[in-house]
Amino acid sequence: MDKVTTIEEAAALVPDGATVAIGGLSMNSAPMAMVRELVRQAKRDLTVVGIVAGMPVDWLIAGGCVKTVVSGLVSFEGLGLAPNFRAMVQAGTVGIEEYSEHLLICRLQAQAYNLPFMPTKAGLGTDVLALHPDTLRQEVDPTTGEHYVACTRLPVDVALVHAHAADARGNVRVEPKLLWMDSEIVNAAAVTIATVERVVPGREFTDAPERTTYPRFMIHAVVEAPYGAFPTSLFPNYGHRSAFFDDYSTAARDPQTFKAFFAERVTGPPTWRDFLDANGGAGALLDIARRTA
Amino acid sequence: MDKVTTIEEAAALVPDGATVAIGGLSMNSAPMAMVRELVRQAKRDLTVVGIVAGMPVDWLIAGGCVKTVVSGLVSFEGLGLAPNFRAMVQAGTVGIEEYSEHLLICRLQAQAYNLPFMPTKAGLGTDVLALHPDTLRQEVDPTTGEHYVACTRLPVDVALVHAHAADARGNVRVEPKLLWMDSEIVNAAAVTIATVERVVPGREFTDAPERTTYPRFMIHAVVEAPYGAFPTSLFPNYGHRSAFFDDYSTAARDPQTFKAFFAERVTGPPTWRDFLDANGGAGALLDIARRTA
Amino acid sequence: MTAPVPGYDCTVDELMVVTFSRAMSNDTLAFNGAVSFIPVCGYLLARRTHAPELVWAASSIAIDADPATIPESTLSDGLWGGASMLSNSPFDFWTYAQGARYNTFAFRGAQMDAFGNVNNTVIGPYDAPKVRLPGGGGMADLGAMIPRIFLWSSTHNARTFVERLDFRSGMGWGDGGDHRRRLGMPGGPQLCITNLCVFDFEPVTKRMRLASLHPGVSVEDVRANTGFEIVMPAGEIPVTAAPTADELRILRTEVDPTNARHREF
Amino acid sequence: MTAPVPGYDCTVDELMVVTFSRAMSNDTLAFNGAVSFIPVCGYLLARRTHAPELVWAASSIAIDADPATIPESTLSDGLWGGASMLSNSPFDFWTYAQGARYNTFAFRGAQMDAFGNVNNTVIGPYDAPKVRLPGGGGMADLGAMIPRIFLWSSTHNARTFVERLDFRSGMGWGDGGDHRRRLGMPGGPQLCITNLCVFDFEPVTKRMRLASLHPGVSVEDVRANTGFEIVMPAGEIPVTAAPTADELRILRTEVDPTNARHREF
Repeated sequence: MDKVTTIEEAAALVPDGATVAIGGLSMNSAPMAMVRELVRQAKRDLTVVGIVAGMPVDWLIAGGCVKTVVSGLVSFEGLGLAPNFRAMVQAGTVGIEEYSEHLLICRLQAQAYNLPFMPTKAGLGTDVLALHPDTLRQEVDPTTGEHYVACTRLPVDVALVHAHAADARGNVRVEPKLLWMDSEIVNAAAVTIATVERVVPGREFTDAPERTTYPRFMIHAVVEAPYGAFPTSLFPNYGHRSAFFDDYSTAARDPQTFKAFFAERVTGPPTWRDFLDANGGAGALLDIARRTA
Repeated sequence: MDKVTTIEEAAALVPDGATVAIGGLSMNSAPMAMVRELVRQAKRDLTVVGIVAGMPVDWLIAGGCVKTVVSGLVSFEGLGLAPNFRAMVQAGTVGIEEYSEHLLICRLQAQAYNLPFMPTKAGLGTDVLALHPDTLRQEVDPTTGEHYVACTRLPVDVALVHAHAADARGNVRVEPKLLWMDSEIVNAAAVTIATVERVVPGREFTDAPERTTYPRFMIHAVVEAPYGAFPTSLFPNYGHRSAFFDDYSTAARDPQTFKAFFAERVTGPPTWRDFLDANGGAGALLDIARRTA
Repeated sequence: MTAPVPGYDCTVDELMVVTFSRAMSNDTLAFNGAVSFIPVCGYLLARRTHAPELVWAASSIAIDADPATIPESTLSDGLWGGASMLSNSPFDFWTYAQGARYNTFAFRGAQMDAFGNVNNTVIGPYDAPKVRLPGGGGMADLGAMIPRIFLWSSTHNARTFVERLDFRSGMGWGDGGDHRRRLGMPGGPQLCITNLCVFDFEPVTKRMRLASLHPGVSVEDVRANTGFEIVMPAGEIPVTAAPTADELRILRTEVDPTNARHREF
Repeated sequence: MTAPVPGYDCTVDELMVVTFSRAMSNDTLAFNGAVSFIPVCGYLLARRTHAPELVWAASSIAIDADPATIPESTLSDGLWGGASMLSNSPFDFWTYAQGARYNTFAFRGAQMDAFGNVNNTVIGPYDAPKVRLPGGGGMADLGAMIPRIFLWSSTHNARTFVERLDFRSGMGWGDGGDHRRRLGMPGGPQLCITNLCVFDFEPVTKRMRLASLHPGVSVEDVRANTGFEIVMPAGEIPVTAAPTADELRILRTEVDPTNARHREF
């Protein structure tokens, strides 16, 4: 069964109103090519799960795709706040369900492990718990008297991840190994779409099976998207593109300027190649290239 | 801080009466050189945790070291039952706390994660739960009505694992990757002793840091023991030694024969090199060698 | 050696493997534990015949393995050749098992009861055993987690198939009826394939029901070798279908040319 | 640029890094999150001076990293050079964090209160925010799990140091007293290092207590820039100790030659 498809067809697997979980962490390894395509297809009313997110959430909000963000943190780190996230949440246009990283992980694990809840000590004593009376329960262990938080299931309709390589059957490899928490969303999702730097022959997987990250039965569609994490990084291949973050944040100071920027630099270019050319082209790719680890 | 030591000094870290967890699974990756040394040092009253175990548990029982076995399964698979385990449990000389694999994993995780319990659906409906009213609680989730088992902490004094390489600081690598459940016992243990095929310069770790399995702060002593899993296997380096299992099981049919066999083939040889020579020498090592993966 | 099947051009181990194989499909996601030669041969045969998309994780580790031969241990890395992923136990395997991403598992026990529950722990009282067995291993876990459970036995007799287990190591249909559903478990045992016959499970009571008899075996043979009362189906009891020449050739020459499956007999 | 410290041959960022560094020891096992230049410089400096055995996981990923320079993101792989292990987040990191194998973490908040609790979620009401901040990230997790918590701030003023947080994103000493112990949490905040002074925590109430004043800063300066009442120690309040020439040389030439730490000011 050949799972390789176009980015357009893969994005069509995401219905309006779906709960979509986004891989990567902060400035790293986000599935930006696929996120761009969701914006281009004008998805609506998405619930977006991003454990520690930034640019992908901001694009989806700018594109009008988002009903609610479920996250521990949305920012551009030292490069600033995520401007559309900030503005739309402040305006009440987009909802935010703030969890912490580990509370979200535990909810995803409860879903993945088919358990009514996963326990953790995360969140005790904070104001996060009171936000979620329906999904987080503070409890006391009857034997030891210890406090813990029972985190209920978080079902995910579609997980989007970006990785280094896949074969046609859907085996996926993150090289040199999985570092961020993408496996937590893949394991909790009904469907996972993987964009990859390269589609490779199955032989590359059978030759080094210990390096396979996700087996084919966890992956439902594969799309080849070189530099598909741009402007976030993909260790060890390339770093994040600071200039894009700066230009984006600068444009976002004025709504009209941002609208033009977003059309020209993000949604307008017809293909992912065109997108890369609109954002610095070959020179940008050379600038962010890393010596391989 | 140099953590490399002799097998004698490392074994001295295990006090009589300790709870000792043994790595590997069934016929694979067991820390046999270290187990042999515990027998040679005549440890007594150990509680031995082996999730899915065989020969190492049988050696410790034959050596009179064991008070109680905590395990999901002890056997030689198709090569027979573990004879001393079977005989001593039937005689009431050695206690057996039977859990299942996942119930044990969850107890180890509760310890590792500092939680009063970990939930699982394992064990529901079986007779295993009734054996452990103090450590396993069958409960019903108040929201969903789902049944689950709350597995309480299992503190481990010392974990023994065998791996491929370590540096002097205690970084340890399992090559090409960790396959069995050794990380569960390492994470639950106060002290971990790693025997390794080779002690290597730290540069081998900094050159490929993605391949490190246990960081130095999880490892308390390192002992070089080539073929240290013999007669169990170490993927991908060598397979298990069937002839040893057969000779062992045959000798065990008669107590006097076994006593002589155990002295001559297991405990008697003064060093690990002598042990390997007493069990087939170079020829045996060539027989079990695998083409590298 | 295993017995020839009267009128069929095969032995009983081969009939068992083929019968097991035919119960698999393209949406089977399976793995195996220790001493599981019949199921391992069955997965490999199904993949080479009618179910090319079937997923099998050799030893629960090596996904899509395609070993040249089957070694003496079904937990051995000798089974892992050609795999496209070496998953690991602590994270990969237990995630896919708990979440029922793997949907198929097969086990056998020293004792089995009418509901497909199994004992591999002890013969006699737990605290004063007549025979101490290896232990349940992952049976108590996987019996609860995996929806499609298959049982097999190469020793169909009244010591194995008992009215009452000395210890329930692994959950089949439990006490029968809706016991699994009440505990929140998916699916349950589908078939029990023995050296005499095939059982399925009566849909309401979940007791073993005679589904087919191997050639040359009578209902009385099965009754005499079974310690519990067997549910009889309405109508005639079919004979277990014969393997095709292709299935036998592939099993003998490609799947298991060294006859590792005979270790179960 | 950051301000020079009167009478010391350094700037205030350097004084903060050196003060942080000296609170570390050979048994420190630390990691860092986003925008954490002061702690990252502190770990690296401590390891190059008095605490060579200190463990630091860069970005929570790269254990024993020894980067040539510090990049513009402290979650970037640019920080990972020389590591002896690339651990991962889902298994390695959260295991070592939950089990307090890592014993040291530092965070800052847009708001901090007298008990060392922090807010990085929202200014104003949660449902109708005046300013929506990035969110607490791992603060609610690590505040509960890690025994030695360090706080820092490069903006010591009454908007940051407040009597009442708009939202408690991360747990310091909670409501004070034995609140952490009652919830089963280990340790708690140890120090808060700011651009004006150093606070420790009064042992019974767990409120911030003035531990030392940076040169040129008066008690009144600190009071005027702090929105809550500060516990005053018995006796004279010391001046924050001066960095040595060695510490400054190593910080400037080896640890952070490109002045990444200035990004916090």
